[in-house]
Amino acid sequence: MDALIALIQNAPGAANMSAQALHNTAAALMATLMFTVMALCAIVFTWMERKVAGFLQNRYGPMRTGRWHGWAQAVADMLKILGKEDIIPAEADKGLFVFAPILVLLGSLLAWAAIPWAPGFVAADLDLGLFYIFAVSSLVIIGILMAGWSSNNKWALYGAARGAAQMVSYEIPLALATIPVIMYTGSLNTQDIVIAQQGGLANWYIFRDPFLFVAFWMYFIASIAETNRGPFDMPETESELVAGYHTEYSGMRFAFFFLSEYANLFLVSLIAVMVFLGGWWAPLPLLDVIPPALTFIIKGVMMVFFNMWVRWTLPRVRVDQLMHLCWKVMIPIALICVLGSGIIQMVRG
Amino acid sequence: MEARAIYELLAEKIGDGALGFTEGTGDPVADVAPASIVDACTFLRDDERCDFDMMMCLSGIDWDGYDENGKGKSVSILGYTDLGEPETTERASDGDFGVAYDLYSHRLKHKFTLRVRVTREVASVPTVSGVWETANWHEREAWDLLGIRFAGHPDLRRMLLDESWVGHPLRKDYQMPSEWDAVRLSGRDYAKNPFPPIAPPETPTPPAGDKPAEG
Amino acid sequence: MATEDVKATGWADQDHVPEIKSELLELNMGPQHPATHGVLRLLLETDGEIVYKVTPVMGYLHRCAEKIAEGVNYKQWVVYTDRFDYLAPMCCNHAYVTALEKLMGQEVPERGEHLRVVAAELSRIASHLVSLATFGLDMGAFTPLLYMFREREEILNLLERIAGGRMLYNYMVPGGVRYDVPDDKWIKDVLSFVDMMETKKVPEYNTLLSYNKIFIERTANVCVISPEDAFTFGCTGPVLRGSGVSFDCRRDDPYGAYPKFDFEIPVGQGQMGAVGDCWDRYFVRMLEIEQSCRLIRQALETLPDGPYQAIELKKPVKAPMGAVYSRTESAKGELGHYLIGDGGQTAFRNKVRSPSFCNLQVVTKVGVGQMVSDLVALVGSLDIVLGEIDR
Amino acid sequence: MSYKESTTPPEGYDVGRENMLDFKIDKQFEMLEQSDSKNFILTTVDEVFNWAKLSSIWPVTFGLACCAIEMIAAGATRYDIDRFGAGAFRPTPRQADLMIVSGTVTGKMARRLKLIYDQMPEPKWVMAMGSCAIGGGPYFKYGYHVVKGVDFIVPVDVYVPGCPPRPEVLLEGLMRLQDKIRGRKGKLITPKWVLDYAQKIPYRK
Repeated sequence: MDALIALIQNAPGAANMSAQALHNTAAALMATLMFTVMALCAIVFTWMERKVAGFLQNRYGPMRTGRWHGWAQAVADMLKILGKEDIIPAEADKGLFVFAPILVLLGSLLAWAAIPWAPGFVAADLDLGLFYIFAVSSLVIIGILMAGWSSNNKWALYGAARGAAQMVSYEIPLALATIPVIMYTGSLNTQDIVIAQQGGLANWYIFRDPFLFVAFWMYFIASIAETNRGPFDMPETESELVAGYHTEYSGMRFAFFFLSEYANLFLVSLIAVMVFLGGWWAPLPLLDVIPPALTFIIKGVMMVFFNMWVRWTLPRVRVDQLMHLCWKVMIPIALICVLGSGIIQMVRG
Repeated sequence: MEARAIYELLAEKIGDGALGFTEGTGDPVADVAPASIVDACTFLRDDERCDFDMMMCLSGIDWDGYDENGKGKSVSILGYTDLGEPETTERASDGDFGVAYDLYSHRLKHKFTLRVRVTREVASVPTVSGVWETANWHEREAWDLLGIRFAGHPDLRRMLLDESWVGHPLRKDYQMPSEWDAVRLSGRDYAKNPFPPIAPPETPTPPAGDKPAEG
Repeated sequence: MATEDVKATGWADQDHVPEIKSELLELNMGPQHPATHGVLRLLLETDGEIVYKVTPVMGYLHRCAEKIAEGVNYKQWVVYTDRFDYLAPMCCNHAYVTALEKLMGQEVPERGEHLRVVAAELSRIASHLVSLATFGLDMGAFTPLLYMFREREEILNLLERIAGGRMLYNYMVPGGVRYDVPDDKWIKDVLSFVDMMETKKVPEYNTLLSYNKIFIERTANVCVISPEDAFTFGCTGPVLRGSGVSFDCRRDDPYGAYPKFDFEIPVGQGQMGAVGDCWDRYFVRMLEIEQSCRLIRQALETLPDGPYQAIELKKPVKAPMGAVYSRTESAKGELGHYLIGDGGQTAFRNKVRSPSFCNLQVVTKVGVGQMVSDLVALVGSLDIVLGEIDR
Repeated sequence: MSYKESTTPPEGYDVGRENMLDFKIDKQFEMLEQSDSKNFILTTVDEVFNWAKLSSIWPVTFGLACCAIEMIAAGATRYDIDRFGAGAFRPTPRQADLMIVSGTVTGKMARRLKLIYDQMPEPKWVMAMGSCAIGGGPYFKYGYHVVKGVDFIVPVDVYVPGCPPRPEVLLEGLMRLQDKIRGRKGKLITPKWVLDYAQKIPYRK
């Protein structure tokens, strides 16, 4: 934000703006930028998902749309969805039905504010940044529950109930896995967390101590469950619950769910990069020439690719096994990580 | 064990219920009275020497119009005409219904066939679904397609067709429906087709001896 | 949870448990549902994730094949047998012509029998591949589906070269097969395909799916079918063998050229859980692919010279008066035909005992008390084909 | 420019059997080209949206019979319908654009099929795949439970013949559907010899 304000100040004609006006302009710019990035990432990642799936499955994926390797496929998808008929089932709870996709989108959009893209380049430089991210991203759960309930469809209800149970549960290991990092940094500020990892690979939190290494994988597994993707795609389980909580959604409202899925995917990947994988710092001094924001995004995209790889390889777990995994395996391990990492920090002084 | 030996065991058990044993073309068949079919099946399943633990198949048969002389002159069934209209007939239907039970023993590896016959008016056979579970669905199918009732069946609903379907299609006198549940089942009416069919050129007569190609 | 259930937990204040009314949720699965393998409809009564009652409703693909059998002549009806089990059409052809030849008392030349075995076993591999693939899909693994369809395409290519059709063939005729082997290269190609299947592909599937930890968790100890249940419900094929019963029509009720060949009958061992669980049924199919490869190799290596048809193609076929029940081992299980002839060119009655029809009935017992996800696993592991159930 | 398809040809229009099938679209397109008051912006926007529609035709996961297997094969590795952007099979009709009626439609299924069609949001298309869906196929003569053509139940855009059609034919059908959405006659015109041959096929009375 500060960087942006400085940028606007230097722009011609902005010299005599008041501090408040400057701040407002910067905030509006930032919000627009965030939304654009989010929409863009959804478009890029739908295309990437189909290409990655094709690559893993011995086929090509989209090839025709836009001539070069179907690059415009996601654009066409989005445009087409814009033009589709918007159906609200007669028996649906109309208010909730309309509001649910907006809430889901809002949940993932708000969380983007605290992502540090580059030094000083963060929309909301909050002292409780990480806490804020986890707090607002739970809005998604309410949205999914609303969507499932209001659709008046049994499959949607099943999907929503499963989704709510899963996402509420997996928030715990997700947050617990980041606690050792917060203990190291001594701050919840997202910029502070990244700045503390300066100085090459060895200083990234994932390699600081063995417990943090385990915590990273805990975070990774929980984040897959948090974004409702395979092998934990309980809320939509194609082969069981038709399409889960968005069975009755069509047109633009479905696109909101679609958008938020990929926005969330990128979000959790970026958090992983930010918390464990050194944020915008390049792994080697040699690579410092790359702009920090680009480094950050490249790392995020690599995490997304890894996520897709997992999704297209593994079968799906059953809903009770999912809960078992969360409460009886991952939470204890995450707690041990907190304890072990704390002891190591004490010993190291 | 040979089929004849099994039949003798069976005849000993059910007495008058056993109506005869035929060997000839095809499988040897034991004819059983409908009233004693459940006894016969229970005996065949439980007896140590028979031990038929599996019913392979249960087939309902409509003997209406069967050519008993083996000349291939059985009555031909009704279908749709080439223009999609149902064919009709004036023929009165007669003839019995039959049910054939094909049994197998996994342990002793022998087979046996039972057959019952009921008149068209009665059309009811005691169920054997208490003996082998698999008979449940086979009997429902026979009821559905042939209209043979199975007395004592726990759940005698139609299997493949809808409950509101009229008639039993595998009967020899069944006339094809033109509509069911507001769904048109007769073929395309070319008179109403915007693309009229090309006038048929002179077709060469099909070679004698073989039936012409259908459909 | 009903009032009694709340009391039974012992947690609530026993005197003041409010009157709770609860009823089971009726869930309608299908006919358009991704996991019902076609147009099967399952009416479920569920309490949360637990299924209390399963009622299969079928007939959405009832194509009147048995009626048609009484209308068209014997040779024309081979076409319709293709469309029963459209995943293994050669096996269905084989079952029908075997029944017809049994009624006619017709002998088949050696070469014809061998070619039938090759075609039927290739078809069986293709069917098992689709079965394993869709089972994986039901479990949420999409990628193995495409890997297995890749090999299926190879089989379809091979069969197209010998039979002329890509998917449905009408290849077997009473008294033999329709076409001879196109050339020697075909035999070489089949053999090399079989080698590839055994040495490369089956291990690949095993790594990808069979021994995957999540897959085992999902399928082992799930929906166990005991041998007694299997017998009384008339289950056959991989479902019966998965329950640990060594029964196969190819060995126990031999037909065609099968008695000449040396092959094993894989049965469920309960490697990952109880005998007769979904994983066993799945893995039996995987092992059967290897046995089919053995059979194909033997049949081609000992392929005799001579005629491949006993009856001229254009000659009409007549069957004498009488009734037979003949059964063969299709990819799904015992495929039987109850055939009544009247001396003419058309069957008087042709009842088809289809394996999927009998195998599916076991759902009404085994599916009760399972979770919805497990029911999907059960239906997937039974490997049903609706064309065969509804006919 | 959206247009209403008329069912009868205009007066004096010479209807030969060859151009019968395509005359509607052709005529409309001709009129569009010739009109003086052509609105460039609207046309361009329309073209963009049409391009979007034809590039992302999502079929509903709806397999009926044998043809469904070929439909899966078309989506699988070798044929890969995803190359045309039509690989995203949606399990729920609410999110789909195309219904591929892949197989025999029976009397019992007809209602459900109509329901699924009604549940799909506009714009939607239907492809009749295989001879059963086109006109009853081999089940015409004795099929008491078979609907003789899915066009008795829902309007059909593209007919894909075959029993079952090969995946290549399904892809061809998809491309013809794309042509239809584009509002143009397809590049592939039925060759003269095919029509001549069709004339010679004896019509059984």
